[in-house]
Amino acid sequence: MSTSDGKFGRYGGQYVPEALMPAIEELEDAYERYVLNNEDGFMDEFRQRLRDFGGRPTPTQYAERLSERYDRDVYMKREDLLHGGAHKLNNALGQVLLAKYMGKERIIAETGAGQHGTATAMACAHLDFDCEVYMGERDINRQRPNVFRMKINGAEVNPVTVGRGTLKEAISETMRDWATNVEDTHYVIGSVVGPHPFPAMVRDFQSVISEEAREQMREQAGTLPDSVLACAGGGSNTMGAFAEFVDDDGVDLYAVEAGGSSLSVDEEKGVAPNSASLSTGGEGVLHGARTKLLQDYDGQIMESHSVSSGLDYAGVGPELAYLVDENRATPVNVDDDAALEAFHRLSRMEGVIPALETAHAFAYLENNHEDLGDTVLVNVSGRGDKDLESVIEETEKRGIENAPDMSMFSGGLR
Amino acid sequence: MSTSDGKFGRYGGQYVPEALMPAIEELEDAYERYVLNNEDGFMDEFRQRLRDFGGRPTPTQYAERLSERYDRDVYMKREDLLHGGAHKLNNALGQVLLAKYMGKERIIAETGAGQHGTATAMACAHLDFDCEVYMGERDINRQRPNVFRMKINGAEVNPVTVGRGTLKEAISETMRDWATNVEDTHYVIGSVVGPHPFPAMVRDFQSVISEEAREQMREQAGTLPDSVLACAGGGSNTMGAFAEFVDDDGVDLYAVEAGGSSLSVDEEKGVAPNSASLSTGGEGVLHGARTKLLQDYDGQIMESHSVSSGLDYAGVGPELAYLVDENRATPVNVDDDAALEAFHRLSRMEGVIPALETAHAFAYLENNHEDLGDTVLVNVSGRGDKDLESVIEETEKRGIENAPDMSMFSGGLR
Amino acid sequence: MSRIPEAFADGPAFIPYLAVGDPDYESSIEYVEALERGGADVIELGLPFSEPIAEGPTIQNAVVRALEGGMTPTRFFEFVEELDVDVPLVCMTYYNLIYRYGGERAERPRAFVEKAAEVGLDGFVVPDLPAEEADPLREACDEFDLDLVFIVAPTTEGQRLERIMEQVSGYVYVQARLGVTGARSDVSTQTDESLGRLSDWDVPKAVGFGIKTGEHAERIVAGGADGIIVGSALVDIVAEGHENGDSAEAVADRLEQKARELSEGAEKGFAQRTPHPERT
Amino acid sequence: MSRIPEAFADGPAFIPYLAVGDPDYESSIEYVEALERGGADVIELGLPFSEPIAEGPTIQNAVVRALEGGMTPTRFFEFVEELDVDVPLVCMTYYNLIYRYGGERAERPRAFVEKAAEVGLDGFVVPDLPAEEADPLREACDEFDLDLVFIVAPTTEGQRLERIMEQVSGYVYVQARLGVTGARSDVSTQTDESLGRLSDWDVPKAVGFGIKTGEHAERIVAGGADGIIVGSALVDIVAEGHENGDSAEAVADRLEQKARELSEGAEKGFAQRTPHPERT
Ligand SMILES: Cc1ncc(COP(=O)(O)O)c(C=O)c1O
Ligand SMILES: Cc1ncc(COP(=O)(O)O)c(C=O)c1O
Repeated sequence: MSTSDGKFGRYGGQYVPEALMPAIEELEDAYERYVLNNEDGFMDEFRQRLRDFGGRPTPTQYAERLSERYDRDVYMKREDLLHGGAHKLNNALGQVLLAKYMGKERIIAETGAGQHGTATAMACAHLDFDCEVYMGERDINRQRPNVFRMKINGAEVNPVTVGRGTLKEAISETMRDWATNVEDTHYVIGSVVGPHPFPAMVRDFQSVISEEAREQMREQAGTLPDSVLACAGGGSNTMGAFAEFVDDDGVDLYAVEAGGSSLSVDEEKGVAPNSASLSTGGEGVLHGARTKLLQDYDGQIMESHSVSSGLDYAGVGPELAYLVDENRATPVNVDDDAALEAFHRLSRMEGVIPALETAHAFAYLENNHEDLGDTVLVNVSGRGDKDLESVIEETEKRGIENAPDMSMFSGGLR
Repeated sequence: MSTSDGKFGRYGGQYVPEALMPAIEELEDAYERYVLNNEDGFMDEFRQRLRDFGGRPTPTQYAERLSERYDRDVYMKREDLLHGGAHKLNNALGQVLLAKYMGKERIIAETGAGQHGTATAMACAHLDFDCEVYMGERDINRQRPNVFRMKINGAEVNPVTVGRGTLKEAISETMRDWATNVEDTHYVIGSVVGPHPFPAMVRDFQSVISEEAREQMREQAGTLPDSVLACAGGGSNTMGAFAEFVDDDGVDLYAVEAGGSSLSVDEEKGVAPNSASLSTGGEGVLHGARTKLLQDYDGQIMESHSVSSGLDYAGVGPELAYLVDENRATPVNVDDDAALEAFHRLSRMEGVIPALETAHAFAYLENNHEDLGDTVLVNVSGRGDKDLESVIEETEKRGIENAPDMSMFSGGLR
Repeated sequence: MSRIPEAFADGPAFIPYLAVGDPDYESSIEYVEALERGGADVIELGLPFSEPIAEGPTIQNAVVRALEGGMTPTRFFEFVEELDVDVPLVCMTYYNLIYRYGGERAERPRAFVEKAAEVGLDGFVVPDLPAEEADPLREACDEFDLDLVFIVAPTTEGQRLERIMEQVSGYVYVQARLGVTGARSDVSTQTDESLGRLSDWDVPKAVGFGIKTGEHAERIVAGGADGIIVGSALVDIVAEGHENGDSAEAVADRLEQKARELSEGAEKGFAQRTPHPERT
Repeated sequence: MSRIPEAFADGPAFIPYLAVGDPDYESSIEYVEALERGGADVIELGLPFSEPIAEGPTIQNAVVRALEGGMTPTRFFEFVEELDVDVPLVCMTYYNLIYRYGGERAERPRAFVEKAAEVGLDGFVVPDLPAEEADPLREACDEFDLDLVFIVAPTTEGQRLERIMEQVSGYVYVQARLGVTGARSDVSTQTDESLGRLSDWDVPKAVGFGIKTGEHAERIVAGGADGIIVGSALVDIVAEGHENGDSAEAVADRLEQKARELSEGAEKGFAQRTPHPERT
């Protein structure tokens, strides 16, 4: 998908305050020179750092017990093994390195689950940058270990108290900081969202996932997968997992969204008890791009909900919205309970504790494996260590049946 | 070092109850056939699973900022990127796979920090084994997230209440279980300790660390390191990091032990405020092997102490004791405070949050870099996510100076 | 038909901003009317959007109050119709509300502009709509003869300036400093530079972001601005009144007073200009 | 010079075990002496080691009590010297205490054996010392004419049996079932098998692990055992007395009674053997 005009069909664009436009243009220029044209060997350095610092390539693993369970070959792309514990570092490292090439001095970022924040903080420590991370106050309380990791890596964590205090508010706040300090600061956005060139650039940094996986599938399975599953919040692991397969017509692409507790919405309160913007959202403009959004009739953005903070966002990357409109990708969703069950299933059966975000992809596999062909590739976008507290609380609250006895932990890990 | 007789010089041997001897002999036989002679392609399968499930090879990373700080080339072998977050999986996966080849049905293991327990639980989920892990009650309370991870992976965690409730007691208790259920059960010991063939076998499983690192150093640095540093509790990451360098005379090997709060001991109470058995211990017999031990005049085993649970053990692998006696490896140690400082330094400067165990190796680097030659390789045995609670508590208690402001976390992560 | 040009015709324009519906519909009517009494030449009416990415905390909080008070685009248009003021009115909002207006089957963004013209609005400021993305809105504005105000930031230069110049009408909103909206106790030196860059534009230049006192207003107009835009300093008064439980009248009085201070400041600044520019 | 062979000379040997120093030095003396009164033919004296890997909870706790009571190898030898009993005494402990005795400059493990001989011990059982590692201790025992008892487990077979046969003296400790020490309410069927495998050994076979009552003792001796070893069932009495704060005398009485029950059980079992083996 060429993006020279910053558009993916009707989606994308650059809807930002004028103060940011010059920075965005500067970034566009840097993106073209360094990322697209490997000027000064940027991409070589990026790939090398991904390898040495990040631990790439990550394996594509044949999931023996799931394959048996579903009577088809299931492969897992193990982004949980990336440094920091999620695919997020692919992007964070790319952008922080780009900021270095651009001569910026300061990095800011927003974070929801804290995974992008920790990835950015790690990349900043690695490349010796000052780093400030905006995080909703509510998320700070839901994801304390990640907050602590950011601080340990030397980042400042700025609590955002407006609104419900989640990712949406954190992005808005980071844009405000950027608008104020645009001259020396780069905003490392955490997913394939925001104004052009972010969606294209983040996709390019993340597409190493499918680049490797495609090659690994050829080698290990001797074939491309019939379908690729990835959870979708903003959609960066999703686009990363899809990118190199988009031209392979035989490969079905499934973006698994958070169905939350229900797909319905409460217009009155402006609350959607899900984060399924691809499945249920309408076209609109948010955080710099035209895309699919959870919004009310008037266009006010809804508060989204998901048991996994990382999917808890009312928007989605414009390119994904485009691929869905073009019928190239299929938006699906699973609810909170199914995700929790999948969390326990994968942990128990494969010895891989997934992030709750990731668990959504496996929940879809559980419920729909019969439609997915002989060979399925699931992107394990991250590990679940960050979610242990939530899992304890939510498993108990919901009476998830396939969970182990966790009574010694009721009340939390301490 | 050949180990056909189960001895490393004066160390090693098989000091176990008679009931276990047949199992040990059976294991010796399996070790020779499968591990040493790759019968039925055992080692091939092991290497493949290490790659696909474990994420090997792990990178050897040039540490830019530490290199600058110490004015020499510092490389880090990134075992923290292995699945589960520490080198422990190399061994756990090897042993659980071996148990499968041996036709065993049940796995037991001991764990201190919980890293070996989680690695074993993961390997057991992966290979569909029942798994019970013995863990001292005190360690259970110090390492709750790891306890939870084991449960999530389907393992039973059996609290050990005898004595001080740490690793020493957990090993004793696991040996008792093994003596009771020896016929269908394999005991996956967590370090290069215990009766032959464990020390040799665990070393062989772990030596993939130095095998890769040696090759990576040749490729990336164009030279072998002048010195290799690894922390030493039981010594499995240590032997893993040393093994392939032992024959390279120009490479100095440093085993960094936990100096705890002091190297002195309290004979009266039977307590050593450290875990520096190589540096200060005497020869003796514990948990199946002759080795260096922290013991009182009479030979009673001391309670060891370290800020890092994973180093908190009164014994050490017999082969390490031998290498020290032969002047092939140098035992050194750093105290708790230095380890905590190193924890913060590495996190801040390199964006790698190390396990507190690992931090000991970096603390030694900080204090003694001038003696370590032009090129230093440090084994990053694990990541520090498991230690966040301890770090909060201990950093505050000790007033560690290079720590970030963590006041929002005083009282812990929740 | 936009009445904005008139506002700049004789002397500097004082352009206050309030979030409509803050803290409630009725009070908000009184407040806007008070601004006119205080000397407003144009009034910017904020239609609250849930993600006001260009606003500082003061206006963010006003937006939250207005949304909680039930403000919607439909109510906003009712509000404008009900208002009894005689100065040009500019709707300041974010693009998504303009774009979504009228539901899925409406012609977008024309439906919003049509309605705006109908209720008597004179133009728009849309902080998250740069010139590059503005064509559809520009066309609708042209159709209904409304103005489309653009913001020029201290970072806006070269080609970007030209693109804006092509699109802008009514006035150009000169952002006095980087950052988000909010009252400051100093006035940025970036303003002079910005005005300099725009000196040959034939559209009035109104300076905003951080103006708080009559003195600020005076200095900025003396420096060459054709108008001043003041938001947060006024919203602060609303917020304070709300917190203290003051009556709407008391708050309206204070707003009127503040407006007078600012508009008089502007006049004073204008008087200082040498050579005294001719009133056209 | 070991007196152990005599103990098996006429009838089955009843071999009780206690942890020395549990719960304190003085009481422990009384308890051991009570065992003799109750009919002990050999007494196993446990020298407490901090890591008793072959023991179940009962004896682990006894070891903890004894260590907390200040028991050490030195005190242990004093204890043996002070004991006023007339039966052979076997020291049961873990290898590290034997190995470390006498400090860094001592000849190991000879120093421990020398001292043991001096205070009148007759032999050793070392649960963590398999035949393969026993040469040094074996040599020292030979030098001082002490016995070295080995354990044969239900899993011990083939070559291992031979290795043990070569090393063992005094008696062979037949482990009645897999696992660790501890009193059980059943007696394992593994015992008969084990005794069968050892039938041609010319060293007495004493069965232990789990024997709790006179009835157990009877059945085991009837099944062909030359002796029974009872630990946990006796240690339980000490533990209970300690917990209840009973006087040492009362506990000693109960131990004596239990010992009598067990030794009489053994005698009964012996009487049932057909063909009645000759007393040598
Ligand atoms: C592990 C993991 N997966 C997925 C996501 C969702 O983000 P995206 O949709 O951009 O991949 C997150 C966000 O934090 C995450 O941490
Ligand atoms: C990360 C890490 N490093 C080191 C150790 C110490 O073990 P060893 O000395 O066997 O490598 C542990 C033990 O838990 C550990 O978790």
